[in-house]
Amino acid sequence: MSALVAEAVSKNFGGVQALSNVSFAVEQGERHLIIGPNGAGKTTMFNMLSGAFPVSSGRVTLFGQDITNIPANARARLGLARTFQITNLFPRLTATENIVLALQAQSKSAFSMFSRMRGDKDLFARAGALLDEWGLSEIADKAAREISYGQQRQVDLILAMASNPKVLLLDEPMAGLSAAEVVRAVGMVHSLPKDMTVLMIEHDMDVAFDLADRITVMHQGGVIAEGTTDEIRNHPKVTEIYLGAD
Amino acid sequence: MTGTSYSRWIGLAFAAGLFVLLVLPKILAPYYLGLAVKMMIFALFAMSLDLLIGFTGMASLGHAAYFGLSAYATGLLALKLGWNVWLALPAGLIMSGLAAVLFGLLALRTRGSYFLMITLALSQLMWGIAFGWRSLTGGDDGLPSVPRPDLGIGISMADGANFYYFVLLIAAIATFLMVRIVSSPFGYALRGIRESETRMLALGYNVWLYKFAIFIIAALFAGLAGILYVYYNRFVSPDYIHVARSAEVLLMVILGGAGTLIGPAFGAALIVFFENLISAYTERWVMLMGFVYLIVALFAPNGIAGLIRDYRKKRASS
Amino acid sequence: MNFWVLQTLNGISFGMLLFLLASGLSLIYGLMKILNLAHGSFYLLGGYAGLVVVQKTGSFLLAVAAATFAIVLIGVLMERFLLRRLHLQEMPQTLLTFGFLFIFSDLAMLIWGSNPETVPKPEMFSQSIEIAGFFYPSYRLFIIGFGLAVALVLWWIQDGTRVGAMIRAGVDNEEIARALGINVSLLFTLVFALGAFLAALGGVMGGPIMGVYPGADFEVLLLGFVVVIIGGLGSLKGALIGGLIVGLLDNFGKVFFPEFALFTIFAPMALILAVRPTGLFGRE
Amino acid sequence: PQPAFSQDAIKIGVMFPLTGPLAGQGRPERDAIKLAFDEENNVIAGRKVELLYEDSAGRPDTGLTKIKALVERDKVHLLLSELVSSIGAAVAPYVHEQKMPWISTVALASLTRGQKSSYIFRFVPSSYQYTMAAAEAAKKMGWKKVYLIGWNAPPGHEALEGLKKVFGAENIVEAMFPNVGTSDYAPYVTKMDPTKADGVFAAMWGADSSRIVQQYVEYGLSKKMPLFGIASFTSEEVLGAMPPQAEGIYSAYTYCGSLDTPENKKFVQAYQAKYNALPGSYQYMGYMAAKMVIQALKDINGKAEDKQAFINALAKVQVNGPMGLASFDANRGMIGDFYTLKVEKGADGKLFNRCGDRQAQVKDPYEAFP
Amino acid sequence: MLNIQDVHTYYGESYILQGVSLEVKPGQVVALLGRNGVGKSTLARSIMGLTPARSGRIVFKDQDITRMPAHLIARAGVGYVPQGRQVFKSLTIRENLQVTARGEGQWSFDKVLQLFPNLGSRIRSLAGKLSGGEQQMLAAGRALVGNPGLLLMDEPTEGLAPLIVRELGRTIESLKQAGTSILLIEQQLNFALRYADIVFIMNKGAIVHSCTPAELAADSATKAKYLGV
Ligand SMILES: Nc1ncnc2c1ncn2[C@@H]1O[C@H](COP(=O)(O)OP(=O)(O)OP(=O)(O)O)[C@@H](O)[C@H]1O
Ligand SMILES: Nc1ncnc2c1ncn2[C@@H]1O[C@H](COP(=O)(O)OP(=O)(O)OP(=O)(O)O)[C@@H](O)[C@H]1O
Ligand SMILES: [Mg+2]
Ligand SMILES: [Mg+2]
Repeated sequence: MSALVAEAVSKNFGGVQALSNVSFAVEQGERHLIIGPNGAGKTTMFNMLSGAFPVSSGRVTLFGQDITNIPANARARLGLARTFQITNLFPRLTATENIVLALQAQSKSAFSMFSRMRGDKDLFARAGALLDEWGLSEIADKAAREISYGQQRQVDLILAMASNPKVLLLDEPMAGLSAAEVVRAVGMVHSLPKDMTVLMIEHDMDVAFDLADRITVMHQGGVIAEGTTDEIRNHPKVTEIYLGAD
Repeated sequence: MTGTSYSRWIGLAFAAGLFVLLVLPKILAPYYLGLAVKMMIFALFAMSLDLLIGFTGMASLGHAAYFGLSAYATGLLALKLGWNVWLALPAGLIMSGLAAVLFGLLALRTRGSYFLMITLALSQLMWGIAFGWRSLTGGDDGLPSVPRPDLGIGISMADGANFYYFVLLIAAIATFLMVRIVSSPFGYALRGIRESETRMLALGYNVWLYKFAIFIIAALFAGLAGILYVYYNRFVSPDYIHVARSAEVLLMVILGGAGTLIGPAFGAALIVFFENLISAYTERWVMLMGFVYLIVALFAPNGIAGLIRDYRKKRASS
Repeated sequence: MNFWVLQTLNGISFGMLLFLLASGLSLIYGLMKILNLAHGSFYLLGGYAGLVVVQKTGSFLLAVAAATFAIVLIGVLMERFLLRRLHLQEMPQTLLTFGFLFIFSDLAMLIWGSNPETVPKPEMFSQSIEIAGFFYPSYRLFIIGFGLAVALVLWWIQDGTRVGAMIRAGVDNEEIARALGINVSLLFTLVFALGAFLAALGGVMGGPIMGVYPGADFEVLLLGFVVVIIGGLGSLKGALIGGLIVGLLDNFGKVFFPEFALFTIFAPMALILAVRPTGLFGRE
Repeated sequence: PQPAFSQDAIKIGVMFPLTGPLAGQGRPERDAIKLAFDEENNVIAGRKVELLYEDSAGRPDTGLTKIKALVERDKVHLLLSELVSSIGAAVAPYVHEQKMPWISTVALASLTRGQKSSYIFRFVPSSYQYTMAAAEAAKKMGWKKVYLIGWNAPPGHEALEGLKKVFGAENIVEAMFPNVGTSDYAPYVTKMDPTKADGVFAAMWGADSSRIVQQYVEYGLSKKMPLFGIASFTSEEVLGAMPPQAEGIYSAYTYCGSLDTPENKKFVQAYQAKYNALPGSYQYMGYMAAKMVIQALKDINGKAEDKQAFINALAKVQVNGPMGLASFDANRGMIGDFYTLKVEKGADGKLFNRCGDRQAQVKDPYEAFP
Repeated sequence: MLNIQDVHTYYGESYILQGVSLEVKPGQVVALLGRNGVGKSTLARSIMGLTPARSGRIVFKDQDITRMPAHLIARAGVGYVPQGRQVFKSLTIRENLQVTARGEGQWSFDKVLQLFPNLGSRIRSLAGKLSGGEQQMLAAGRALVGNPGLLLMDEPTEGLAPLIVRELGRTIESLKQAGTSILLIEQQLNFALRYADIVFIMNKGAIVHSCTPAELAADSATKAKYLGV
């Protein structure tokens, strides 16, 4: 069964047709890349899949379940997580607190009013461990708005991965990361459980070709090509509109 | 700064504060004790608003609605039907809770300044009802002669010290509950909502439900303060609900430092102090109060509690 | 027939007056994201200052000039030395402008006492005009025209000029605006001055109808907020339409449902916001 | 005879709204009280008098707290306080319980009815009292059908009750109740039809009274239908804000600033000398209430501690003041003369109240409004 | 053109730049590299006057700009492409360009739209509604229409599609030709090496290495040590 399927999804922003009839399917456990020129509609597609905005028309299913009309938070509870291209953190909370919020999101105690958060050593310890893993322990107690851009990008990434989702949507996760951090992040993606489905937008072709099982190419709100790494690398149209000739 | 020494310090200060509060009736003259009761009630009121403003980022300018509605409910039931405190108090709470459910459904559609104004509008409608429904509420003149609560255990609440302890007990329990709420997972989620709703949604939090819940909780605590205030003043009037009171409690929160709970309590005490004590010495107390706001805004932009926190941070880092 | 024309004119003229009172508030919020709680104080002080000048010189025009000048000066000082330190910090801004509301109200009482006063109308508009067989106060007609003129000018400044865009850029991202060569600090002073100017203008122009008296500051502020919010924050078009809507609803509400006079302003506002959470023309 | 307690002063708590919108009435009234005591050099029956001031800010809960401060902290012997009716309602049960003599100038009718107490004196006409007086005066002028425009607040609604009693409900063409602090009266004013009524009663005060006159005049109604203000509608402090065309407005009240009696002239001059302003009805109330207290204190030889003696004395006091004789009725409400006032332009071009017909010793109509 | 001498910068109490010195000569492209959080953006902010240096000196065209207000620095001819786009969200594309256009020079409004056709087609859209890459283009265009003598670019390629990255590279070359100096902060090593004349590497708030691109390309030890590749 496909993990995530978009069927003829369209989106219109008051006159701007950002998506028209986009369909594709992501298989479970697949590392699926979306590439395409700026403004092609990639992020908009993510917004449709994650429920940030409603679709204008079309259908989205997650493991066969129609999720077109359910809100973003319910989708997240079904195991769909995402990052944001334009960093979206909790600016005045510390990096640790940011992650703790992600960790507890799906737990039963998230709505508990009278248990002590600080007393939950486990959550804080896990958040600390995650930061450690990413080499960010230095900024653990810094407010998110007071860390460097690249560090923010990494925390954004950790937030999405923290909940151990079934399907992970990554919107240009490597942007803003320094070369060393890109290496680490790619390693992280590689080490994700094999049954976790990853859908990722990326402009860094080295990363894209390294990670991808399949690639979908979007252009002007539609899909123009789909295939394996090699198929896409040599696709003339893709070269023309996206990669450019050297 | 180490966590343990800090929390020990807090604990000590807390114990000392509690001790002072407990022995206050022994050292204060009745009038000042009454003023202390008033401060506690407003501290409770301000803390309840802080749950919304400081922790969830929802600034309400209609919080007096819940304060006043529960006050009217309790006052009317006590006065007209002779209900005792065990019945009238929960009834008052139910009243403010119900109002919050209803208003929450409307107000939560809006954000920011619009939220500020829709809460204002809704509370002014309640004020209009209290003011205009003269046969029930007595109109502008309000309902005088509400009796002090009778606990039915032989302790007279007409006695200032007893009433003080009654209010202290309730305020302490309420404060404890509020502190627990803001340090619970629920409370952290509120902070997350304050910072970024879209991210919270993406993480799987039902943002609306959290907001709705805290809106009602804040209203309940405000309602509790209102109930205590009727029992304290022994009357209720539309003035309880008026926008001027909502604005006043908002100022208490900001003055004390939003998002700290203890700060707004201090803010409340300070404003009550000014309005009731300074005004005996100078006719220009309004201007003086204005200057206090000005100075706090400029030199302690995060309120009094913020000032203390910044000072501690500075000391710790140097 | 007469009845409808008359009441509609009443509603429109009150609406225009409300727009005049609210326009400065809307401008300052729209461009600087400051909720200026001292706006009503500017109205009050402007009204009193205008009154003094009219009484001394008998000239309404001079009163407008002197009062607006004085209040603009106050506004500039306030912005230059205090408000700007709290850029985009909503809570201390609220506290600060509230502090000024208190200080100015007490100051006004100290200087002008506590009796209500009315700014006399300009000689020119003290008569009623006959239109289609009935009389209507010419001053109210003048207010309608004047309000429209102010709306046009403001709209041009905000949307039609580069300066307007620069100011909005400054609010959007102050740091970056400065780093790209925009003198944000000067622009903010100008905007605040303009807002103060409009409030003072409201005081002198509205003075003949509403009067100036202790407490007018708070009332004007509240009315201004209602208008601005109904129209949508930061939208001048909104403030204009909001003013007219409030004016007309309030007027006809009082005529047809006099027993609900207490609700004619706030009930429509609650309703509008419940249906349109960002006001009529507001954006998130 | 030697006064018994000559050492410590008689303490009198004086609370009024000194800030906020009602300060316009509160401050002058407090000033007038001070004037009355100054005239005695602050010594009564050989005993010093100390006035302790508080600001009720016009809010009931603040007012109550301040009264408690005066009673419990300052240990005053009596209260000479307040004019805001909602504060009066909030304070009454407390002073009754405390057995604290309280001379109020709150026009709240219930102070001498439902909230009646032997400790509470109301030195101001009640809302029924002044409405009836105004209605009688207008009726005498030949009015038959009338409009009422009054505050959407207790005194406004009570004015309607009063008018109904005098004119009959069917002769009230329409009663309108705008909010306190209404900015624009145009919708109301344009509803009034001069062909349908002989005149309009107005029951609102402070800034609202000058504003409605302004707008009544603006719409040209003052030429077609006379306006009759209830109680202190044209009191001196608001007269200044009324337009020249306000000439011809009537009202009926216990104070008429231009009354040509030696007592009044002395009062006006003394007040003017001290505060550089003409006294209005609020000043009169404060001044006279203080005079009543002073007389009662003299009658008991300054023994303010004896509350019972004091209230007994006060109940019997009769003072011949600026407006003639004033006293308390059996319910401790005020009795005094009423004058019909008409706004006219004086020689200096300023508006003033001309004193017309007198209604002698008007009492609160308890029989009509139990 | 730009001379930075021993600059020390703090955010409140935290000490970030710990004595940075560097020079950009006229018509030179200087690349500044380093891992996340080492202080590259802070240096740009210090030059721009947004987080003024607490000590040290920054001289631009013989003018000491260390403590000058930011808008005067910009008007003196320093252009800035901030990290993370930071376009004026509530302004349209046209307005974004309008408010920053300044001076006579080769960069006109139309030329920017030619360079980035994406922007041309959405000229009346609010900048906040644009895609990430489109916003990045706008941020670059915004700096260009100011016709600066010195351009600070803080990761200008972030989020741009490969084709556009190449366009940007060509633009840098043509700017250089016209005599504009550029301080380029960059994570894409290849891009930086291709267009820079000289490379500085930063670590923990200080410059730790400088060399030519060719040298760095060959120096795998330095790359490994400071860039982690
Ligand atoms: N909220 C919106 N309102 C109007 N137009 C929008 C909105 N969001 C996106 N668009 C437009 O839709 C198109 C697709 O945008 P989207 O963000 O999906 O592009 P993208 O493929 O992610 O591009 P990039 O690679 O630059 O991130 C763009 O032209 C953009 O301007
Ligand atoms: N506003 C701030 N307040 C306090 N510290 C800050 C602030 N901004 C950045 N820092 C700290 O300053 C250091 C340098 O940040 P800077 O943004 O200059 O790094 P950078 O080299 O640009 O990194 P990146 O490649 O991630 O953009 C970081 O450690 C960061 O935590
Ligand atoms: Mg995108
Ligand atoms: Mg950076």
